[in-house]
Amino acid sequence: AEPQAEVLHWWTSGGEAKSVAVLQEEFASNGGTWTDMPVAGGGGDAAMTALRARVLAGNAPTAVQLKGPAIQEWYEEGVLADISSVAEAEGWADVLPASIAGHMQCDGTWCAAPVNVHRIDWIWANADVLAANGIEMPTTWDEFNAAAVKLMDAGVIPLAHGGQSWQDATVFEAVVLGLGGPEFYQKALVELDPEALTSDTMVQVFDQMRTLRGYVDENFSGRDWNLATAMVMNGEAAFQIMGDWAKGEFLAAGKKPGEDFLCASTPGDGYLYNVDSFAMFEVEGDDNRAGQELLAKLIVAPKFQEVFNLNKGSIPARTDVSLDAFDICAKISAEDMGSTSAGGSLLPSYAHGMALRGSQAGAITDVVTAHFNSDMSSADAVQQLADAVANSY
Amino acid sequence: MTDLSMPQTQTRSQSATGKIALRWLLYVLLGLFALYYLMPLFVMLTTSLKSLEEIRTGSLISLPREVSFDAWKTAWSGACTGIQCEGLRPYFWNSVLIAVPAVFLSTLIGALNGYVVAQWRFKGANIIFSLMLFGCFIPFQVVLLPMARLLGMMGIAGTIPGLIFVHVIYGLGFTTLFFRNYYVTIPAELTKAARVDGAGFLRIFWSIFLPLSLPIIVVTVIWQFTQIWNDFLFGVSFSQAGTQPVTVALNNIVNSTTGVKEYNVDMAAAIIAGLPTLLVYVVAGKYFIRGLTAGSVKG
Amino acid sequence: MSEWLENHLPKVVLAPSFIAVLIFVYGFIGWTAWVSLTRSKLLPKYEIHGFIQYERLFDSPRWDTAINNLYIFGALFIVIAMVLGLLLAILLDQKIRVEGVIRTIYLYPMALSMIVTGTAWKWILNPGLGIESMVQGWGFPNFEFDWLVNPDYAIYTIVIAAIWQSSGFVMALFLAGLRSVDGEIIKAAQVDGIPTWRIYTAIIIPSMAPIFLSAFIVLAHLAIKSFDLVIALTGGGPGYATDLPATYMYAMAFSRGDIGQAASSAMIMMLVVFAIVVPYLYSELRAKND
Amino acid sequence: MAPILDINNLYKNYGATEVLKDINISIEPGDFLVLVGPSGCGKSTLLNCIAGLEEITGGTLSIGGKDMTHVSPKDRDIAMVFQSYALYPTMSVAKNITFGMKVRGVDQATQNAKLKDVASLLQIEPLLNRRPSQLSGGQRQRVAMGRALVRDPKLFLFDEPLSNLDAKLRVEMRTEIKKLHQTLDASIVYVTHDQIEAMTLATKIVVLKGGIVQQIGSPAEIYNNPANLFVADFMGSPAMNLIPAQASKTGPGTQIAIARESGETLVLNDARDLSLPEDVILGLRPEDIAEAGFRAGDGVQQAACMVDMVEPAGADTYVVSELGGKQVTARLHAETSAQAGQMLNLAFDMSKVSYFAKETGERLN
Amino acid sequence: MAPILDINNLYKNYGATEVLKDINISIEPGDFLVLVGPSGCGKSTLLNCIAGLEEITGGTLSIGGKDMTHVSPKDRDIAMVFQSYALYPTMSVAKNITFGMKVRGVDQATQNAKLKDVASLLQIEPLLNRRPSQLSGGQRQRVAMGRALVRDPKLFLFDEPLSNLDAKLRVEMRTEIKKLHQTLDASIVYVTHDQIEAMTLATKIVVLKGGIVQQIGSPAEIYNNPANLFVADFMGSPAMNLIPAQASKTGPGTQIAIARESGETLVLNDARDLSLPEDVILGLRPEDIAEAGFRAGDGVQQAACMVDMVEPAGADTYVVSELGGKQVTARLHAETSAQAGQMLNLAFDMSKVSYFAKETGERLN
Ligand SMILES: Nc1ncnc2c1ncn2[C@@H]1O[C@H](COP(=O)(O)OP(=O)(O)OP(=O)(O)O)[C@@H](O)[C@H]1O
Ligand SMILES: Nc1ncnc2c1ncn2[C@@H]1O[C@H](COP(=O)(O)OP(=O)(O)OP(=O)(O)O)[C@@H](O)[C@H]1O
Ligand SMILES: [Mg+2]
Ligand SMILES: [Mg+2]
Repeated sequence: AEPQAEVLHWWTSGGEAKSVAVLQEEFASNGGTWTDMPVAGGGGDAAMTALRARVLAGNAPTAVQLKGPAIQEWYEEGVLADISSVAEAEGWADVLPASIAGHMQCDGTWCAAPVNVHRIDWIWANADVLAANGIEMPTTWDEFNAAAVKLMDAGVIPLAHGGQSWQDATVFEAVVLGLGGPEFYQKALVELDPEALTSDTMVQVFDQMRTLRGYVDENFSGRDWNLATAMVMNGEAAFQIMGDWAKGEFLAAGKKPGEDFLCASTPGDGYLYNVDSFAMFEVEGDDNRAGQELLAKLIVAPKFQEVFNLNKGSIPARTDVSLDAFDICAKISAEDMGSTSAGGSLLPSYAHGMALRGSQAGAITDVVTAHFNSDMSSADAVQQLADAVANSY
Repeated sequence: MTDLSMPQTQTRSQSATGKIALRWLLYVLLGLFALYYLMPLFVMLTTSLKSLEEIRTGSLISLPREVSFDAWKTAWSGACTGIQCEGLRPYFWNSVLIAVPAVFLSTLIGALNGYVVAQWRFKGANIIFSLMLFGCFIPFQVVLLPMARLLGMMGIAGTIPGLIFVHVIYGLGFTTLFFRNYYVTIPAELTKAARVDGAGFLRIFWSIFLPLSLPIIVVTVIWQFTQIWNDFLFGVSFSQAGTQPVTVALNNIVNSTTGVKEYNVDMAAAIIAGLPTLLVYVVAGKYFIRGLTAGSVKG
Repeated sequence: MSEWLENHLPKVVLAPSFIAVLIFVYGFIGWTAWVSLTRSKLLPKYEIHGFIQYERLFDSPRWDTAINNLYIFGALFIVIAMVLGLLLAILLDQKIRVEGVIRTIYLYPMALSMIVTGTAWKWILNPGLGIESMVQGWGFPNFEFDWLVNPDYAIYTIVIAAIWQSSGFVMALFLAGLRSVDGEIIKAAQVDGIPTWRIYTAIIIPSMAPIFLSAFIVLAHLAIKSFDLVIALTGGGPGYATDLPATYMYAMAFSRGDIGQAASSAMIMMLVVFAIVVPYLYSELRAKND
Repeated sequence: MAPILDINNLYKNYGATEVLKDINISIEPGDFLVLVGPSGCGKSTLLNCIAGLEEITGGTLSIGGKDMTHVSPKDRDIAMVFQSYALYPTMSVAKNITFGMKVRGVDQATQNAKLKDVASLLQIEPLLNRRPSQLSGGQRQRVAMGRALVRDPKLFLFDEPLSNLDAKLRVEMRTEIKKLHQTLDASIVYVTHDQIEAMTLATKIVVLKGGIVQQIGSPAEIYNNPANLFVADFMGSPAMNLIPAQASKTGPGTQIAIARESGETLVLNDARDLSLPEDVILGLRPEDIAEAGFRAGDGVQQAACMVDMVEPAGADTYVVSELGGKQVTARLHAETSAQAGQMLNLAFDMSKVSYFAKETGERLN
Repeated sequence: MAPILDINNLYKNYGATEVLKDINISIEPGDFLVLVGPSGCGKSTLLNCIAGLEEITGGTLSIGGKDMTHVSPKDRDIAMVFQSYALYPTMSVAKNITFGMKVRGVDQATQNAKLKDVASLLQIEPLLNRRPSQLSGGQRQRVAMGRALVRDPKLFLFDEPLSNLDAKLRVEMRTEIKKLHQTLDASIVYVTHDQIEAMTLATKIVVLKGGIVQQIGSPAEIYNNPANLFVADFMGSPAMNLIPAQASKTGPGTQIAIARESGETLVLNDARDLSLPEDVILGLRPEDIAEAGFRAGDGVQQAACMVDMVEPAGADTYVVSELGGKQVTARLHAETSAQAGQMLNLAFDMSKVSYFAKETGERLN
């Protein structure tokens, strides 16, 4: 059979597209025919819309960029294909961290192939600004607050932020992890334990969010994340809390990590990951099935993992790839991944759809963003959070 | 038609100055509105002609210091959507293949429907019309999933005929509305005269009503073309690789949340994607009013 | 047979459209109603679970905001766009020399999708980039125009952009209407000594009732479906302050995988539309009949 | 021969408004039926029903012996001129006229020939390329006529086809229509409010009032023997004088007494043997009252009357005098010397008198 | 007193079509000017120009002594009835009539009173709540009249306001308009193609042809002394007989010889002292040719003529005979015994004869 694949994804921009092209070339050199079906926008919403329509029409694409619990959700609808044969042949279980491997499995079979690991709880800073104001990279939220006040006095915007709900959620989960610790995070945002959700810690989290709101400039609403990154880059703002794709912006502007900009995990312990992956859909025809298998194999293969992640700013999902070519931030990330994986604090990001199913994650985000963009009290926010989660099933 | 401001040169005395002042006010008002309408286009156009550097540093409203068409070239044939870097060009053709037949069909059917509802009333025609009108309000998000299912069953999922079909179905409410409201103003005696002359249903439509319909055809075509050309939701849901319309490509170019945002390319792409509709407006708009001014409705 | 066809041709011509509407509109509404009673998540399921989705919907503060926004936005948008469209049409009807150019300028926004112009509007309305900073730059440092980022006012920026986009088309519709009024009647009114503005208000405008119907339907349609607009301009933010039922439903159906919830919101949305549009349609079509 | 048009018990309502009530009309091939009646009595509606353009509420209708109650207009083989012209606005005058032929598949040469004929007949040759909106009222009406005249249908329907034409053209057109009727032996239903048109064209006149047929008859019947006060009053211009009077039998004849304001009763004798109630309305046309000396004959009776008003009208002079509390008009020669305020001897042609019942208005003789 | 309407050298073109050429008309307050002329001669256009609804191409126009050439219609203080009615389609009949008053701020009571008056005058009381689309042609026309009649303007303009009414109503309306004119002393410009309307209403008639004024004068002048062949032919119904003849002087009078197909020349003597060229066209109205014995007087001359056709028309009977190669019509009494094919003695009233130049058509006497 001649391997064929129609690939639905939303990696359309510069670095991503280049890395997908790598995959496509490899696919072609292995005798496959690649049909590209990119749908950008809304963090994959548009692609998901298209996916649903196509599945219902009985016309599903062969491979789709999917991640987190959504993979299991689709599996439950009975439309995913089983790629265990590839996974077993390639020994994925040995090279992937256990928590990440868990995301790729449905009812014990392999149904998706991981591409990368993004770390979410990063804090980025402008080195010159920090130096000029005599500030170290903060390691606790109190330190961060103190630094922010200092920066405000100096006329610098402490926190660059874009007012989109997923960005609010990104900051929020970093604060939850930082203030509550990995266990609290697990309880609150993964298990959705009502006690944790209504705990005092959660009130403190919202208090901190309110404080952070004060460190953000007035025009943040609707701002794209990369514009916020640019603010850090050109010294308008000091910090940004954002996943490691922000690094791509710095690098693209010719900035050097450690010199021009600094990267560190957000205050507190733990590691929040976002794993991109491809799920294979049930399709007709040997050609297509062959395509799926080939694709799965290539995606997890070291070569692609390296090339792709160099371009994307993330780190490989498999642990056996050499990090020599990667920058310092990536190295930190990989190292932390190893350590937290062992310590049980390698946690899925809720803001990026790794921890929860869509409706629960969305319910939380609604409250977070409503709180951040109004003068809602923390107590109210906590109450609403519990209600919203309860209402989301 | 009659022009209300006809011989108003008034005896050059009392109200002459008042009239001139009024006239000035009128033009100032029209000019202000023109500014309001032009502002976004101005911003888009100037941005598309600036370099990225200038966009980052300069003011939004300022004219480009140095005009460059690179962004346009990139948008048309170089920008990457996914792994292909062919710009908007290949998708453009898809859009044409979808929009032209869909506009034609929905306009034609709408004209026939409007003609029936306005001039050949039968019992229940008004109820049917109301039902069709209400169809205008159904949110398209609602129909996505069942429609996908039906398209799959009909075997035209992901194809251009499938997209044409969807656009025609959901355009019917409007096209019927437009034609019906136009045709009710045409005196019933015209149909009567033609019937006595021996013309049948279709003949009357073809020979009497269609020639009268230029303005409303233009309105309908403008509306339908805009709706269909600019449609994203159906385009993204009911297409597959190879049948995606230009809006999906534009979306891919504009909505890339990672990497450096090339605003000038985005803007250029946006303008290019909008050019056909703009063109339709500029060209058709002329006929639209002209058809009406000919005032041919009156016998 | 051909005799029969002859006599029933009008019905035969209308039939396919009617059937299509029955299936693709009312059938789908029925489908949605059904799904809204289920616990469908990622894909539709057909097992009835009662009104749970509606309970969830009414418990959701976000939905409250969305519905309120629909009222505010819908009312302001339809009224202002109609009034403005009519006003512009009347102004343009005064034998303007460059009418063609001005008309095109007013009309073109409809040609561009909001997805496209949204970015431009976002810049223009952004306090730090657009009008506010421009006016401040002209030496009015106290000038404030921060609606876009103010949760209480953000919905009005949507109104501004929506009016920008559609009022030109409404103007064109009205201009068409103004000019199709029988000239003799206007002459009669002039001779009757009716001042120009009264000719408009008492004679021309009332005789344009079908045009108002068209304009209303077009605007209501746009109001209910202004999905692109919100996404492009505010993305529903700040927070979810500018959420509309359409964006709510989309979010539920496609980003959250909560199709049951989306279906229930769609049903409520259609009920709202029904409550507003049906009486209007009824009175409009009634008037035509007698 | 079967009647070309046969209307039985036709009813027509617009919603709750009854516009036509129990109409029964039947015309033979070659008949020229003129519909007259006051404005709004339902003439146009009746034409529309005959043409099949309005669904009828009750009754049946057949054309050429075939039941047409539910047949569509184009299969009724009729031609019609509309009161509101109903010209096709986007077509030139020439195309307006030839459209029907084109639809019926008449060949181009015939079309052109017919167009030429009709255009010259209607004097619209110079207008053939104009649009209807560029025509004057009368010109539009002529084009509308042209559209019907190029056809050769079973039945022509004309709705006031000459109302916007000047007298001269109208007379010419009238003659042409008459010719058309005679040479083609066409059957025609014609609405007019022009008395002369009605009189000169009709072979049969139908008088309608409020949707009810008042009288059907030949022009002479209608004019000379109106069936009731309405018809008497309606037909003829100036109208028939309708004078309240007292009738009493005298020998074979009848004596008629008419009260006068001046007090002196006017007594006239009708030689005919009639049986009349006491209170009657006497109907006499202005032309049957002449200046004494200009009219002689068996039934003519003279009486001196006071002239209240003199109204010269070109060819004639009308003289008005009070009789039975009514203004009675007499038609005198243009060169009469009669003057207001003067007593004048008038000659009443009693053989022409119609009598009507005072209560019901029905004709008595 | 200044003329109420003064038109000087008015020209009007539609593109290249000259519709009105060098019109000069002036009317005094209280005048009743009737415009007549063939269809398409520019009557409606002239009214439109007076009302200010059409920009004039050349010349000036003043109303009530003020130059109005460029004044907008609403400031001209005129009321107008349109040939096409032009009712406000969305308003009820009552509102159509009162709307102008309402705009001018007339108080409600007056509005109601005027509406009532006018509605009863026009017999439209039962229609007051209808929409124009629910009216018959004649009913619409009456509403259009009503709209003008409730006003009290400097000048009324009526464009064929009675053309769709039945004869009876028309006569009544005519009388009402006459009354209106007399009691209000209103100034009126009136277009009609009804000869009787023109004759009975006008104080002044303007005959137009192809946009050129042919004659202006009182009804009697126009009727009795038409300025040229066109006017002679156009005014009067049936038209004036226009017979080519040979004139020759005999003593103080004139001898007129008319060729006949039968060969025998008809010779008539006109007693008047006229100087005529040899070839003339003789004009004599049908009513000036009577049956011998019914007409006597100074200028009356008798001659036997062959009756070609007899046309009864209610009140009269027309008899047609060939004279000078023309069909000559004579108006006889209704009860004439004349029959086609028979020789009949006709009386020609030579004192009424008009003479026209054969070439130019201008009047000679
Ligand atoms: N818009 C136009 N363009 C060109 N010619 C026109 C236009 N309107 C009118 N005419 C011509 O001008 C002439 C005068 O028209 P007008 O309406 O004044 O005639 P009228 O005397 O009122 O005739 P009628 O008695 O038939 O109403 C006609 O020959 C007509 O065809
Ligand atoms: N659509 C309608 N709805 C209600 N009444 C109507 C409608 N159309 C006509 N009528 C009424 O029906 C009656 C008959 O109308 P029709 O047009 O037949 O009169 P007509 O005899 O032709 O009068 P005219 O001589 O004035 O043309 C009128 O009283 C009219 O008002
Ligand atoms: Mg009628
Ligand atoms: Mg006219």
